[in-house]
Amino acid sequence: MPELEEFRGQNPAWCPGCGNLQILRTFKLAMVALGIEPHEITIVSGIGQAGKFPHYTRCNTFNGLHGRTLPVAQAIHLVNHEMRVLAVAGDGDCYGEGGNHFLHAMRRNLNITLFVHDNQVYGLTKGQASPTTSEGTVTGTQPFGVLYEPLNPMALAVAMDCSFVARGFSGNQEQLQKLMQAALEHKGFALLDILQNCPSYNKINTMQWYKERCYPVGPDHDPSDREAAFRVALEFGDRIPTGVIYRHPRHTLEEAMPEIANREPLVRQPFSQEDVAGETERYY
Amino acid sequence: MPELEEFRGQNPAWCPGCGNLQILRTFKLAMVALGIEPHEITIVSGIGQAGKFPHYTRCNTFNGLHGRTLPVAQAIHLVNHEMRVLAVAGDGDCYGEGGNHFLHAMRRNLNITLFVHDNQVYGLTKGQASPTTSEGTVTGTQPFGVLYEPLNPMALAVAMDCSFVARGFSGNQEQLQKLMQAALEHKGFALLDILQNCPSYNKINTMQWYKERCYPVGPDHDPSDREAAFRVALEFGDRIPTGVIYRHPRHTLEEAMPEIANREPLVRQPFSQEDVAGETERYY
Amino acid sequence: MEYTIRTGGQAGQGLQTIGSVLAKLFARSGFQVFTHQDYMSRIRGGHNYYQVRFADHSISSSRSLVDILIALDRTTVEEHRDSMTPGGLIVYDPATVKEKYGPEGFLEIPFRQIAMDTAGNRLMENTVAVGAIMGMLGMELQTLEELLTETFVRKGREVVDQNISAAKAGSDFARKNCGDCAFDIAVTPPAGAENNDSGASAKTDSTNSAKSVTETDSASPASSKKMLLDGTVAVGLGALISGCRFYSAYPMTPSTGVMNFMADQSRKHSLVVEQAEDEIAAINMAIGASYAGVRSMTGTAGGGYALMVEGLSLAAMTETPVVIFVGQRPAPATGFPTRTEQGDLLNLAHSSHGEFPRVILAPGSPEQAFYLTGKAFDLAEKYQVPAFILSDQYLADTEWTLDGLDAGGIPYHDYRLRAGDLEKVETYRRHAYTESGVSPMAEPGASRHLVVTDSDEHDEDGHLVEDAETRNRMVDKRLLRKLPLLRDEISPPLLHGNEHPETVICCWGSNYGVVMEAVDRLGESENIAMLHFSEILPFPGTKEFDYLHVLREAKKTVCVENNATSQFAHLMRAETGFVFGAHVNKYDGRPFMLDELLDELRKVGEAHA
Amino acid sequence: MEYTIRTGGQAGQGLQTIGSVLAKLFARSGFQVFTHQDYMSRIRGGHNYYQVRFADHSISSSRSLVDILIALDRTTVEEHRDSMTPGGLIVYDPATVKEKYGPEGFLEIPFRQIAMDTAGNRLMENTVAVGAIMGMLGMELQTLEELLTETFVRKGREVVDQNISAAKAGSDFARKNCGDCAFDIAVTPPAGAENNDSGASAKTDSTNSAKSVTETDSASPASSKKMLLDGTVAVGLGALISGCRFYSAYPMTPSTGVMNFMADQSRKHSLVVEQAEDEIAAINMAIGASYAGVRSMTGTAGGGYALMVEGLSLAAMTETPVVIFVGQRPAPATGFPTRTEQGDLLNLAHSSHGEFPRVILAPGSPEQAFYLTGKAFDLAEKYQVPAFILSDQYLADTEWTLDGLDAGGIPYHDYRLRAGDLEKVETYRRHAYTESGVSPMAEPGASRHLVVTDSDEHDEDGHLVEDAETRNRMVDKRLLRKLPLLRDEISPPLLHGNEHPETVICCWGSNYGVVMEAVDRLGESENIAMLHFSEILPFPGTKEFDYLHVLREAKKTVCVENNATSQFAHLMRAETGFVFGAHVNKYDGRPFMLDELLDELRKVGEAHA
Ligand SMILES: Cc1ncc(C[n+]2csc(CCOP(=O)(O)OP(=O)(O)O)c2C)c(N)n1
Ligand SMILES: Cc1ncc(C[n+]2csc(CCOP(=O)(O)OP(=O)(O)O)c2C)c(N)n1
Ligand code: SF4
Ligand code: SF4
Ligand SMILES: [Mg+2]
Ligand SMILES: [Mg+2]
Repeated sequence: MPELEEFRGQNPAWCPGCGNLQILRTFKLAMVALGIEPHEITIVSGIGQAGKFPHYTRCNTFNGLHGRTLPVAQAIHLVNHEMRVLAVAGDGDCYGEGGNHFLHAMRRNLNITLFVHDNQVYGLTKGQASPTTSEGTVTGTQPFGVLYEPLNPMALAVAMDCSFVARGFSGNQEQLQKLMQAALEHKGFALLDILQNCPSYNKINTMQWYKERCYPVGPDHDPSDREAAFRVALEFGDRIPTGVIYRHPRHTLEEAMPEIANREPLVRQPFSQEDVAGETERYY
Repeated sequence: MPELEEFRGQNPAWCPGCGNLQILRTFKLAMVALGIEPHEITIVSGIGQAGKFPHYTRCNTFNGLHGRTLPVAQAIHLVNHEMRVLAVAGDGDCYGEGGNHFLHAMRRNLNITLFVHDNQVYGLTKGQASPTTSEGTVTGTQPFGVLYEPLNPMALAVAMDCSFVARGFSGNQEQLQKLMQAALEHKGFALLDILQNCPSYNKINTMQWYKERCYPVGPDHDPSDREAAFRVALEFGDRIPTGVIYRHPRHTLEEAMPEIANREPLVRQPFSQEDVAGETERYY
Repeated sequence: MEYTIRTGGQAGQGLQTIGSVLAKLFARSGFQVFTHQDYMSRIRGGHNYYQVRFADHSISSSRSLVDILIALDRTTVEEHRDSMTPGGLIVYDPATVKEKYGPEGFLEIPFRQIAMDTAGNRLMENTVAVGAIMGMLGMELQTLEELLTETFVRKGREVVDQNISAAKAGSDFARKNCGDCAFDIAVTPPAGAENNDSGASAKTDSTNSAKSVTETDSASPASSKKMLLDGTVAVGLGALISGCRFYSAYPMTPSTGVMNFMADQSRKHSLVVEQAEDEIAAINMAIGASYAGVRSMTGTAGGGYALMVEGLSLAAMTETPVVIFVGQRPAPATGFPTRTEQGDLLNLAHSSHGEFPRVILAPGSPEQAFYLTGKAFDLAEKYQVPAFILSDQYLADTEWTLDGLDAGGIPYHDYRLRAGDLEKVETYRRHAYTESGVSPMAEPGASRHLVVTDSDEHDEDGHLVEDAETRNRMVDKRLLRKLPLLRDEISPPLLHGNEHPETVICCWGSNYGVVMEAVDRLGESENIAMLHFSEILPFPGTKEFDYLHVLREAKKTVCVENNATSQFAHLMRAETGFVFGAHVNKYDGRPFMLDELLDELRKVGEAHA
Repeated sequence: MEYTIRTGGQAGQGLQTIGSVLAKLFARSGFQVFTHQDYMSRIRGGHNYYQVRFADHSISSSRSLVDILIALDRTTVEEHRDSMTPGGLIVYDPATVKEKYGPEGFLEIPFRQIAMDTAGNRLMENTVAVGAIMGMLGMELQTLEELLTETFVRKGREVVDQNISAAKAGSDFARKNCGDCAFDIAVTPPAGAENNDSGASAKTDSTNSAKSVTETDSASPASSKKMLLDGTVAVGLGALISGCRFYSAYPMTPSTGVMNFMADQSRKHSLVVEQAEDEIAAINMAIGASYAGVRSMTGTAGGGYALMVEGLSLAAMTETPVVIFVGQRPAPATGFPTRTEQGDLLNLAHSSHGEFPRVILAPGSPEQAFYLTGKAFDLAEKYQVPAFILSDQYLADTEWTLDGLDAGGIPYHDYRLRAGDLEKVETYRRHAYTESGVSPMAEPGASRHLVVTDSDEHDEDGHLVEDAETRNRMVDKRLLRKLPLLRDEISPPLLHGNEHPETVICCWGSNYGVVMEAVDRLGESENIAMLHFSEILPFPGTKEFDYLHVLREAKKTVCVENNATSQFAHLMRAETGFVFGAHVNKYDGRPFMLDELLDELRKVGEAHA
């Protein structure tokens, strides 16, 4: 069993009071609780404050490009489906720059997990609006305020039939740890959108603001009911539902792909030139 | 009033029996019915069979890159909000290569129209799976068949609160013309996904296949009810609803943007260097 | 002896079937074959053609003139009737073409009627056409029968038999009605056809990088069954035999063929092929797969590559090997989707922000494509850099005959640290400084060692840093140390023809075949040689072969390129200072025909005389 | 007389406020000012600094040595204590730094305590610090008071007064406790500070492209209030005055400043600024806006530009004018997000598939940035080509003083056909063949004429075609005709220093200032000149000024670049054949300091002596 200490990485360069610090702490607890060793997981991250995440713990790490976490994460899992793969992205990363990959990763439904550190702002680049920034928010780049509706990741994920859709909040560590564990244990593509305060740039959706609004969906909510899930997903305002919003267990891509289904991971399947050399014969 | 003849363009290079031919014909009828002159509209298209569309009628035309219709279309409208702008894309174009623009165009809600010629296949590049190709479809690139769920553009658009969401079918010209007119007349971003047979490469979703399944949503469907719309949007199989699925009239971006709201189009607002030269003063 | 048969018609009429079956037939009969295709970006209609040239001697290009034109529609007759050789024949079915021509220069064959009569099936008309050509050439039908059997056996004996009778009927009809045909491959070559096997030019082909160019060395007529390969399949086979296990791409002409080849192979071999949602995903997936521990590849054309550029820099910064196949086509933007150009060389040489080593290999023939694909995989992995295979529509679609391919000629060494190797390692650092600049590359998850990498500047452990000293050391490691080692791996260009030439015709990539044949032709009367570059970056040094000396000694140097701005010449000057005396450029989307190039070279010669 | 004041501390401590207020104060007091910044990619913490150099003579670079260091934390003291000039002082507040140093070389000032005592507000500590510096330098507070009033007047009189008292208290404290300070700007320059206004070097600055370089010509101390401008605002002002009406971008350091500038201007002027979902959308929007009839622009850094490459080729093929601002930073991939490099030149020169003309302008100073932005807009629209403004983090963040900017120095001509012009036109063809290659560009919707364009190859009407002849004519029109005309618009490089130099130091873009100052310094004892390229593509010809002659006549030629592979030198060789004798490269993410460059140049000199 791994110890918490094994997950100590570099010193975080995040601002004091940043929700990322709580997410990091919770993640380490989840890893210990699940008994996952550092080398058994690969974290793929993008660029942004959230993108620095894997450096602050210990794990296999591919800290790639802004917006491009998911293609890398999916390929790693296709090549080694015994490797746990966690993609960590910011809201700009995942819903802005990387929006197209997000759509298609939900379709592919590989057994990987995605954490979106959703601070409703571009943190690293100093406070521009992100796709989840509330309408009306004024920034240096949006002098008249954001002039259109934010993207609702929960509704979008339900519409895309994402196989696990959940929302957490950095300020509710207990629930967040459970959600992280559920997402990591879910077989299929699991989205965990984590509301995260950014004291430096998001002066609207503060820790207090979230605290006042976030509530856990009750036991009466049936995450397997897609229409109900959509209804819950649409709620974002005075009250913000957290917890597992939608769950649709179904076959993963690695289970459907004959090259790897019920076989050793591709990376461990033997290769020899002789096995393939005969393919030239057809061309005589 | 324009005559049908005014919309005659180059000879189509589409295959005989291609649904695009019917879409083209219907479009011209819609233009005449709406009384729009060729120079009053700009069609922005991508690359693919659908992308050739504007060359086969007469209009201002920006036939851009594969997947990039919407950014160009939106900018044209921002610069000249009195210009009608129609974006024409293929299913690969819009939901594959251009997926991210699609998401964010729905958010921006400019007063433009989008036709997606949805033949559930990549036509121009000879039959690979598109994002809307049904699971299981075998192609030269998908030898084991498509291994995951297709993207449901209707559900996605409802989740994104797209202000007008409709589905048409190239084989139902009467309804299609009405939908085209409704989409073009709608104030806000209007998505019209047009199911279109591709006799050359889509041997599954044939004209006959669509004919057997497509049915118009009844008058009992209330397109302003988002949850009901979502329910209808999820239906795609033995029965395929067509018609207006969702409608959410709300302010458009051009109405919210002070530089152009209630003003002349940007392109006609006067510019003189003197008006701006004084901005250098601040730097003394 | 040599003939050119062009089959023209609309997309969807089956001209590709006719062309490819003919090509295969000639190759199996032991001839040298060279084919190329010309088609529009549409699925049905338009005007396309498929050209098959075959000979009993070395050929490596297409000619403008046609001996037999199979016209499937009127446009074909109109567009190509001026391209017939004296004595050439236009073969057509008036029922299809809906017009009557001739009789001089035309041979009417009722393909459709014969198909209906013999097989009761209109669809057999293409088989009738192929049979007819066999008849016109006086060729036996045995090889065709074998081929038809192979092709249709899955559809049942009946279909095979129908095809065979259709072919026979076509052949019989032709033999009967073409008594005066001048085509007879059993007899001596017809007037005007040249045999340059005895060409006096000394070849120094052994200096070539990619194996010796056997496809052009054998010239005994009808000697033995040959391999027939296009540039697409050659790259696919090369990748497969190099151990490529992951291919992700987004369809784009002229690269889709490689993806389809790999997809087909994935039905039999351990190989994952994934169609990505866009090219950005495609290259990022290929990089992810490589990080995870397998050889990976992506492929695209210029417009799709434009979207991969950021990924290229990611591969470079994370030192993740990746092989990128780029099929050039006329640009900018969408350009001519189904045509050819060499317009992306400088783009590939310099694309992406920042500085890092890269490999660009531009094969000139299917054979080179096979071996250079192998080299691309090897160098990418050995040096942990991105490696390009730079092709174009012309090379992708042209078929060449060759005696065979040697899988053993493709190096395969697994440079990664696997579970066993990692046991012995005490501390593992993904980006450790080393003498060569190449750091140990471990398979993540294969041991307790963590594999950490970052698109930001990083330290030896792969963690993000910002200090100047680490930056300097990393640039040193990643770029300055690797570069000279990599350059040493690059083979010099191939000098073909006279060893001390007065005239040097320089070319690169897919112009290899046509320039070689032109030089051989001119070599009969001139002191001339071809200098062909197939390994372009790092730019070849002169240690092994001082090609600059050859160029400087020559009286006349000409650079032949399928582009408007002489991109290779630009690179040559930047890298070596050498300036060519003259340029031949073509940028209309079509490849050089042999006679056309000869004309151009003569014009250049006169201008400089 | 000259001093360097460096303010160091953690992100979020307000060192940027201190630095920028000081810079503005000195500029308003009539000094020559040059500032630069060094910061990490993080929002709070880490180590950053802001350096202000000011003098009574021309300066255009930063030095390594510091006269006054304002240390806001311990790290600042540790990292910079070795960089102090003799007699220099480290000013700090032990309460903030949580450590006591000195007394030699240190001056303790309880910023926080003074702020609390005078204004009852901790937040005033930065104002105290600024006041203290004024006191140390023996400067009057009037200008500071004006500045504080301007800055805080919106927050009310009380805040203004609090700030003014805080500043006064800081100043008083410093005057009292720094009796032995050697800094006195009213008196003669301190030992070691040099005054090279009398530099013997003849300047041929008038050959410069972008207006004459007035910012370095005036050298009378404290003569008059000066303008203080960084490279970011300079580009923004240039774009605004060029008539840019549409700016779409995705945030990316170091280009975001231009977007924010434009966004701010959109509050007052007819200008739409839209944050795109990604860089692909950003450039496609800019192209769409331009097609629709207004001047448009996008901006990004290397990694974002990588995603714009396909859009570049779209602009080229559709002949849609677009201006692209690229701020370079160390790469590949994410690299060092907040640092500087000149690593993207060859990338920009050759990026994207296919062949087309492009303009690359690389300003060396804010003043050049202003005028060259104007030139970029003019050329883009006149020739319907993409034009780049190539900057970097260093230029974006450095402030220079200048006497003023002349809006009239930016050409403005509306090249588009508007409603009135179109009335007279009978048949309109968007891509009509013309002598110059430039076709008439109409505003869509302004008349009944249709404006049709296509990313595929097209005919004069803008419709998709596939024939070879049209292709040839379009390449001719789009590329071959425009290119020479465009080249004629390019100004030659600037020769600064001796007109017949024995040594030529060549540079491009943002190295202008530091190389100029180094050359001026060396010019006192050597026959030397700087050759600076700010207009790079099309590569300048030699008609107007035969710079190649100057280079060839020189005994020693050195190319100074902020990259590892000497990209400009590569381009120079490719374009002109000229090979530099030596190179000075720096690629650690930091700009050249004056003394560092002087050392490097001396080393190179000795190696070649
Ligand atoms: C291609 C590209 N475009 C832009 C950037 C600049 N950039 C870095 S992080 C970021 C956005 C950060 O926002 P988010 O993803 O929400 O992460 P956060 O910092 O808020 O955690 C941007 C725009 C980049 N690195 N690469
Ligand atoms: C960047 C880029 N990638 C790929 C292509 C090749 N391409 C052209 S059209 C097309 C897909 C066509 O499918 P769809 O959009 O559904 O249109 P259809 O032909 O079916 O109407 C592709 C992949 C391209 N032109 N540009
Ligand atoms: S800017 Fe915001 S998200 Fe980034 S580290 Fe600071 S508080 Fe956290
Ligand atoms: S390939 Fe399909 S979509 Fe394209 S023109 Fe032919 S039938 Fe229509
Ligand atoms: Mg964020
Ligand atoms: Mg389609």
